[in-house]
Amino acid sequence: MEKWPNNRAWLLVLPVFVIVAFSAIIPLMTVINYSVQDIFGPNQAIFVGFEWFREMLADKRLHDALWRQFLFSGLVLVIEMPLGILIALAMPKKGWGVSLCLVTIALPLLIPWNTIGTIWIIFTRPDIGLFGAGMNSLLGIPFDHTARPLDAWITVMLMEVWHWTPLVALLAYAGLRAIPEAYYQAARIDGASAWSTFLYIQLPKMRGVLTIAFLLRFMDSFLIYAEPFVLTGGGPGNSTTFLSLYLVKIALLQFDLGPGGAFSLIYFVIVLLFSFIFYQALERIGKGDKV
Amino acid sequence: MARIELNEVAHSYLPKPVKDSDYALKRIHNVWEDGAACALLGPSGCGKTTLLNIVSGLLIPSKGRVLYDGKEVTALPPEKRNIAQVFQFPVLYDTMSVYNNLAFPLRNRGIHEKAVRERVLEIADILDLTDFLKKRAAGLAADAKQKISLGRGLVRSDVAAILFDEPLTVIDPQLKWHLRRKLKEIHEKLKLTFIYVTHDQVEALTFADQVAVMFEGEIVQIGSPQELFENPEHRFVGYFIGSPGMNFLECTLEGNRAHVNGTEILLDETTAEKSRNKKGNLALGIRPMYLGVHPNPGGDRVKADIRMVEDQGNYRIVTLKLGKHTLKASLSEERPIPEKEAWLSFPTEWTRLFADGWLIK
Amino acid sequence: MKFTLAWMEWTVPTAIFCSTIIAIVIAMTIWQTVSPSLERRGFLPIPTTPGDRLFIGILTSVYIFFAWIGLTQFSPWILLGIVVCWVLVVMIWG
Amino acid sequence: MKGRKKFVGLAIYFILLLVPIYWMLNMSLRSNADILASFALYPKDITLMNYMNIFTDSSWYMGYVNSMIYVALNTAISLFVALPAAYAFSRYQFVGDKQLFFWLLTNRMAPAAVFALPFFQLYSTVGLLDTHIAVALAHCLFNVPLAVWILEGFMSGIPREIDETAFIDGYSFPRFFITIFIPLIRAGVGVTAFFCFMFSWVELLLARTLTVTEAKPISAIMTRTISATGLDYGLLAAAGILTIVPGAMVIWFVRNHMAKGFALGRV
Repeated sequence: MEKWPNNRAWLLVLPVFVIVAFSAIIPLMTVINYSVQDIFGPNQAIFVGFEWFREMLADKRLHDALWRQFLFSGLVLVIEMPLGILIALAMPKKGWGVSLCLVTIALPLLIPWNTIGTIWIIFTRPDIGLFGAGMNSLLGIPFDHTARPLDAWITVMLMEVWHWTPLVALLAYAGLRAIPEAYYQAARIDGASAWSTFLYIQLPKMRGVLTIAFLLRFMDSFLIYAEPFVLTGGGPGNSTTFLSLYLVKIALLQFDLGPGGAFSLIYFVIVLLFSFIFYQALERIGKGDKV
Repeated sequence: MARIELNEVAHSYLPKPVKDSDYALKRIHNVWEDGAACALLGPSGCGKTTLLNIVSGLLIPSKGRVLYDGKEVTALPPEKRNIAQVFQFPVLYDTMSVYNNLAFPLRNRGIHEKAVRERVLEIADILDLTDFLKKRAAGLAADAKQKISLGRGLVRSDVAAILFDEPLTVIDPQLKWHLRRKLKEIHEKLKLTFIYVTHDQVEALTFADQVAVMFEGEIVQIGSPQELFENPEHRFVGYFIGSPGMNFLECTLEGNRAHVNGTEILLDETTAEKSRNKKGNLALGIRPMYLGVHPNPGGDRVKADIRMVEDQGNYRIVTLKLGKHTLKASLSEERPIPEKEAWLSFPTEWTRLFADGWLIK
Repeated sequence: MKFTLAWMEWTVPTAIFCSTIIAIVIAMTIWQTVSPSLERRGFLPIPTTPGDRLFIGILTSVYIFFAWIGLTQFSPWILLGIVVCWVLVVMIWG
Repeated sequence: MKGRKKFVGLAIYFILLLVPIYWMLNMSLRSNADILASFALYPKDITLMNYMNIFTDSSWYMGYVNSMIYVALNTAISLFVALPAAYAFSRYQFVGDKQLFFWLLTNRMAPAAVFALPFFQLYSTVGLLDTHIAVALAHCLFNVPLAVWILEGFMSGIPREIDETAFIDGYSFPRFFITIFIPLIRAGVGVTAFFCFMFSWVELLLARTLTVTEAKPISAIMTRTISATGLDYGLLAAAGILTIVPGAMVIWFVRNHMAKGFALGRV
């Protein structure tokens, strides 16, 4: 759709600009200021140049957190994307089941993130949790997410998959529903198997929504904070300390404003790069690859 | 190639149809001969697509049987029926090349790759698609896409019939004509049974040897374009075919004269004879091109007021008022048209009578 | 209750940095209002407008900055020169 | 046969989806002593004591009230500013439109942790710390861009001829926007409100950082209970169940439009 060129449209955007600028630009400038100073207290600061950047860029714990973060986001995508598509394929297309399925599936998405953590604490505790106790006593597999890093990872992954696969499933479902019936009819007439129908019709037609699902899941898992904070607090050791958890530890708990500022900027720029890729991908979808 | 027979077919989308109006298709009993080019013509919502889906096997009818060459196929799924279908908008496998699109139905049937290649090249040649074979199907123009959809049906050597569901809807007007001619040419070359669904009478009448007109879930008439034009068996056919449609005048009968609010119109002796013992509402019908318009009275002419004259190029359409009825007449451009009033003549050989909507014959 | 900027802990270098960025953005806006530019293809893999190129230039500069600080001990002033050149390259040929 | 396999798979998934929630419900209906003493698949002596505790202790139930207040405030602010902006993005071309849209999007993607500290400083300087409006404004950081994004999708689906006709008919922009345009995208406004509600409701970090006592949200009160010694699982579970209820209710109301919001892929 051709848009009307009109610079006065800025007036309509102005309130949004002001409110987001207030919440984004001022804090960002503050973080820039922090990142070049050693701050002892209000108005007591020494200019240190790029020292904090040098320190944070060489910080082994930050590297570990970053790789952990990439591993986590990668695993999230590898598990959630196929699973979400499978669920979407299995969901009914019409009838009373649709509403029921949609509401049930969307339920985890509306639970506050810390409640998600709480649910999974209660569910996986080795003494009182159905999952933890079940693993330990029924299957005889020792399981304790508070003591063993692998168990903690399994728990965080389970929680994440439980929490966010519905988003992928709902997006994929919406994409599937948008495919005109004629495509399925043509496939039947051409004698296509269920697998070829999926491969040559459903998957290509879902490409748009799946791109969005992929990017959203990547971004959101990259920013994950509340759930592992509640569930494991980043432990045991630092085994589930993701970037946000580490940043909060430095900036809010230790109140190291300088390194925290430098860290924030590094984190932000990484996210900015992915956002840019995200945006470009969306633009492409908008330009003619629509379902 | 096959002869397609529909035996007392009816279909309802409701699980338990009771009333007549629950049925999307009321009663279809019809045969399409092998190698025929047939059209199904009717307004939107008359059940054309439902009927087509029953023929292709995408729908199983609530009642009745479908036979291909005398063999019952009613419950067979589309992939077992050897038919092909071209949909309203092009249905393609966008990620594949044109070649792979055309090869897809053959590969699914486990045909040897060498045979696939031969056949695809042959069909691509017929459809003028050879130059595009390596291109991605998604990037082509609508008419090329529609040709690919058709090609996916043609590649199968065993295909019994090809069904078209308003295939020209998304094609630009100037290409429509071209594609329609291509279809006709392919039909002549391959002698396949073509069933062509449309709501456009021009498309139906130019494409098909035999046109079935559908109305509210029923086939009201099957015939050649000429038959449909000259002897519409139902008021709907008369009204739907021809531009403008047939004129209808509610009338009563007295001897061999029809009374239309006060004026008398002379009828053919045999028609009047048959009509005399018919019950129900009678109506007189005449095609605009047969309605005589004269500047002066005489014979059995009837006086009417002229309301409007539209110039359509080599003919003109005159809108007339006869009592409370509005009539249209089409006149060739040389014929003079009187100013305000005209005297109409109803040639008996072209004047038809309808009882409760159906032609009296 | 008075709104002050003291808590933001401004320093001269950061003030210069932020005002430079803001000035560039404002200048770009004015330039594009007066004579809007069309999208075009340069050496970057996507078609871009000058605004896009500015953003890409600055974003990649930040990564160059990280690499410089993290991997080398050279003076940041050399870096500044490199970055300015890089942004200009992206703006002109990108 | 195939349909059956699908159904079984889906049923298994739904069971796995609901079991953790069921387990929390189970815990919330038992006393803490009972929970620690024995392992049971269902509550044998159902007690509503945990819920009673929450409803009688103001430090608990005020948490819900606080959450509700800032969520409502945030949803209202987000919609109010996002509606005209989304209209501008969907209908007009202006200098920097794409860049601005992208910048908004980056804020949807920005890690809350980056902004937590400066927010704390900013709001304490302007004296808004520990107020509902502070949390509501902070959540605008990601909800306003989100609202613009979703609404823009819905508005682009409305043909522009409608606007043109209205302007030719002599409608002023505000009158057209309020009396004609907004009613047309009712469903979109509903979906947007739903997502704003959702993201403000589930967020923890900023809400916790910006509040001390007065406006402390339920999520922060719950995390406090976790870190306290002698964890009361029953109470925690009951509080958790109560945080699910509003979301579940909202889902039920928008269930028919929800898929549309997801279909636009703008979450």
